[in-house]
Amino acid sequence: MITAFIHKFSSPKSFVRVTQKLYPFFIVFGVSMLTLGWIWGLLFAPQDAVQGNSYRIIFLHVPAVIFAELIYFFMAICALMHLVWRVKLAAYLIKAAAPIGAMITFLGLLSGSIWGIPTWGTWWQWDARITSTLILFIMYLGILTLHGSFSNKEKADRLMSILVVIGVINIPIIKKSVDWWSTLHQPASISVSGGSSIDPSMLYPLLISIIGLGFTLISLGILSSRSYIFNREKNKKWIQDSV
Amino acid sequence: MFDLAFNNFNEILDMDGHGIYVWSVYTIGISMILLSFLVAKHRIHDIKKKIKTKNASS
Amino acid sequence: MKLLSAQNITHSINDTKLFHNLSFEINSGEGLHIKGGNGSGKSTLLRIILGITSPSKGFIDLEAQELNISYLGHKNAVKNYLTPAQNLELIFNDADLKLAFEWLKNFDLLDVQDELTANLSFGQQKKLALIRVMAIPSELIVLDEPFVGLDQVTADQLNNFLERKLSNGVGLILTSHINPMIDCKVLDLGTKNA
Amino acid sequence: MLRLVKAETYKLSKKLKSWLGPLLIMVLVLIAFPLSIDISQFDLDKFYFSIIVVSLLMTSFVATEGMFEEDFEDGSLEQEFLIEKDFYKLALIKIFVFVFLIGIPIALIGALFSFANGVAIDNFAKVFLFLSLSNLLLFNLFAFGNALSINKGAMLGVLSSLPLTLPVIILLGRAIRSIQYGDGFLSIIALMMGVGLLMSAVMPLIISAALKTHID
Repeated sequence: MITAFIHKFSSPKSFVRVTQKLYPFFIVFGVSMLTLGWIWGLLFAPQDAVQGNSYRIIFLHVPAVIFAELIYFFMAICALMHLVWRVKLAAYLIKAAAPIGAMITFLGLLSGSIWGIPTWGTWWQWDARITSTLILFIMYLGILTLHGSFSNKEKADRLMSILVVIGVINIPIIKKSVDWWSTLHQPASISVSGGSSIDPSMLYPLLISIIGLGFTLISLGILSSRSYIFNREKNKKWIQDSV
Repeated sequence: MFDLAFNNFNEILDMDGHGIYVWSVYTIGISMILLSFLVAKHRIHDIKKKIKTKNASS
Repeated sequence: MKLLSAQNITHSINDTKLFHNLSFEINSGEGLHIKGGNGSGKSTLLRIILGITSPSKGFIDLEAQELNISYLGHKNAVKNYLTPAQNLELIFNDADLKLAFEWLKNFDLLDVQDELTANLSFGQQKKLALIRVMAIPSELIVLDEPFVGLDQVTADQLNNFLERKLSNGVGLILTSHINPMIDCKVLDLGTKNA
Repeated sequence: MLRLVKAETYKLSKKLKSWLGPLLIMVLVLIAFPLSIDISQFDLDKFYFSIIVVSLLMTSFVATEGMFEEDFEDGSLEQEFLIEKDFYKLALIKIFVFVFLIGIPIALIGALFSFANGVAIDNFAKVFLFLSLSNLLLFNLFAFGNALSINKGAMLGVLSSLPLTLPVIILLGRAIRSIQYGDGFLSIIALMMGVGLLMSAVMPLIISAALKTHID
């Protein structure tokens, strides 16, 4: 029953049809929110008392690292769906999401590094968050490499899903263990997130940027999954008709 | 809350010496996201063309 | 006695359909010869029968849960860094080992039994691999192109062996592009794109 | 079960390259590290353990390279599938055979190296125990990587399983502190054993699924 239900609503055909309709709304909403959040954050939000103006990187950095992890969790859910119910679309979505995840993780690392120069006086610190993000980035690349190595794409889908699921178990373990290790070797690094103490004048643009980047990335995901679905199903009739 | 945090354009660029970091992060970020969109669009275009030529030949 | 039956097997690889709605059954003492051109899916069908590959649609019905199947695909499953004798010791338990060495003798491999398998000729390696099928008692024998690379003497030996097994009530499924000299049902997969 | 233990031990012992090679590499890497940091300037006993840990990591992925490749390429996996219907036992036994024939000797070499660098004799046993247990973990993880990449070369397997081994490395780093400062030894041993047991039970299941996908 459940299987039938899932398969009905997860055919690549209906996915492409629905997302094609949603795409214009998502992209317009996402980009305008992002623009609003960033202009607010860059020009109107007050200076940070401690870090000065360099903190304005937060409006890109924090959304980026949030989605670096969220995309991986999304992929893990897809991987489970693919392994348990053999949903083809789920595997396509993993394959489409992984490059975006890698890109945004890289952006998170890079912005963090650049932020680190004026704030910490160093562009790299072996702290729990940074190290686990770096490992996350490598895992994204590993997943892509694994999928690319097999000519039988159905096999590649399944192997990739196994790796994604094992990887998602690994993320909290790495975080925990790096934390453990780094607190032993060095004093805890500067905590990046302001938590609840953050002033509303900084919080609102941050939240808006997060929502904006989220919808922008979803739009990007729609595009990238569409091209991948077309690629994989190019012999199917519905694709040939739709072109 | 909605007062400009800077007095003039130069201050915006400079940001008390931090401008180079802030603006380079945003430049890189925006260009990477833009580039990904362009690549995705280009890929869709490519595969559609491929399918079309295949359809036409068969 | 019915050994297994296939019901409406359909299989496709990367969305290319190999075969559609195949149904057949094997009784003990019966042979099935799967025919077909290159790429028609003969080996894949064997692997589906064995349960190694799961078909896109349809299913294989094993009558007995514990059906002993001996199989030889186009991969020999012999270790080429071991000698033939060592290979046999690896494959067989002590009870079957004696029979296995008898086949080593029948196949004229006794002289080379202490050479490394890697140094043996293609045909000799194939014969060594065939012993796996010959010396293990089983209810169903599945062979993928067993006659390729065999000389006439060995092919005759294999034919005799299979005939004897058939008359003893063992089921047989084989693929071959030449007609075997054994009495079999034929399943023709046709040629690809035909 | 016994049949597989016999067969896997026999196969590995017949492949000199596969089991002696990693041991030699361990020794060579352990020699190379002190050479690269100029012994005259530093006290090796202060960081001998990081040398051992990194060598252990390198050697264990060399040792597990192609763990399932040969059986996949020559068709033995299919034959095994017909007998057992899955690869749980095969993976479990293969990992343990590799640990006993390669992992534990490597751990011994590592422990000897630490011994040669001024570790007290009663710590020798502790170091050996830590290294053996972490080899059990590392071999499980690299076996997983190998099962995923199978015949696509060691690079792919390492790329997919190396991120998984980093917690083990961190744990080992923590373990050496417990030796140096003489506290928490038992809790870390218990943690390692627990994780080792759990992983040895679960990993073959995942490996089996990956191998099944490959022969499909």
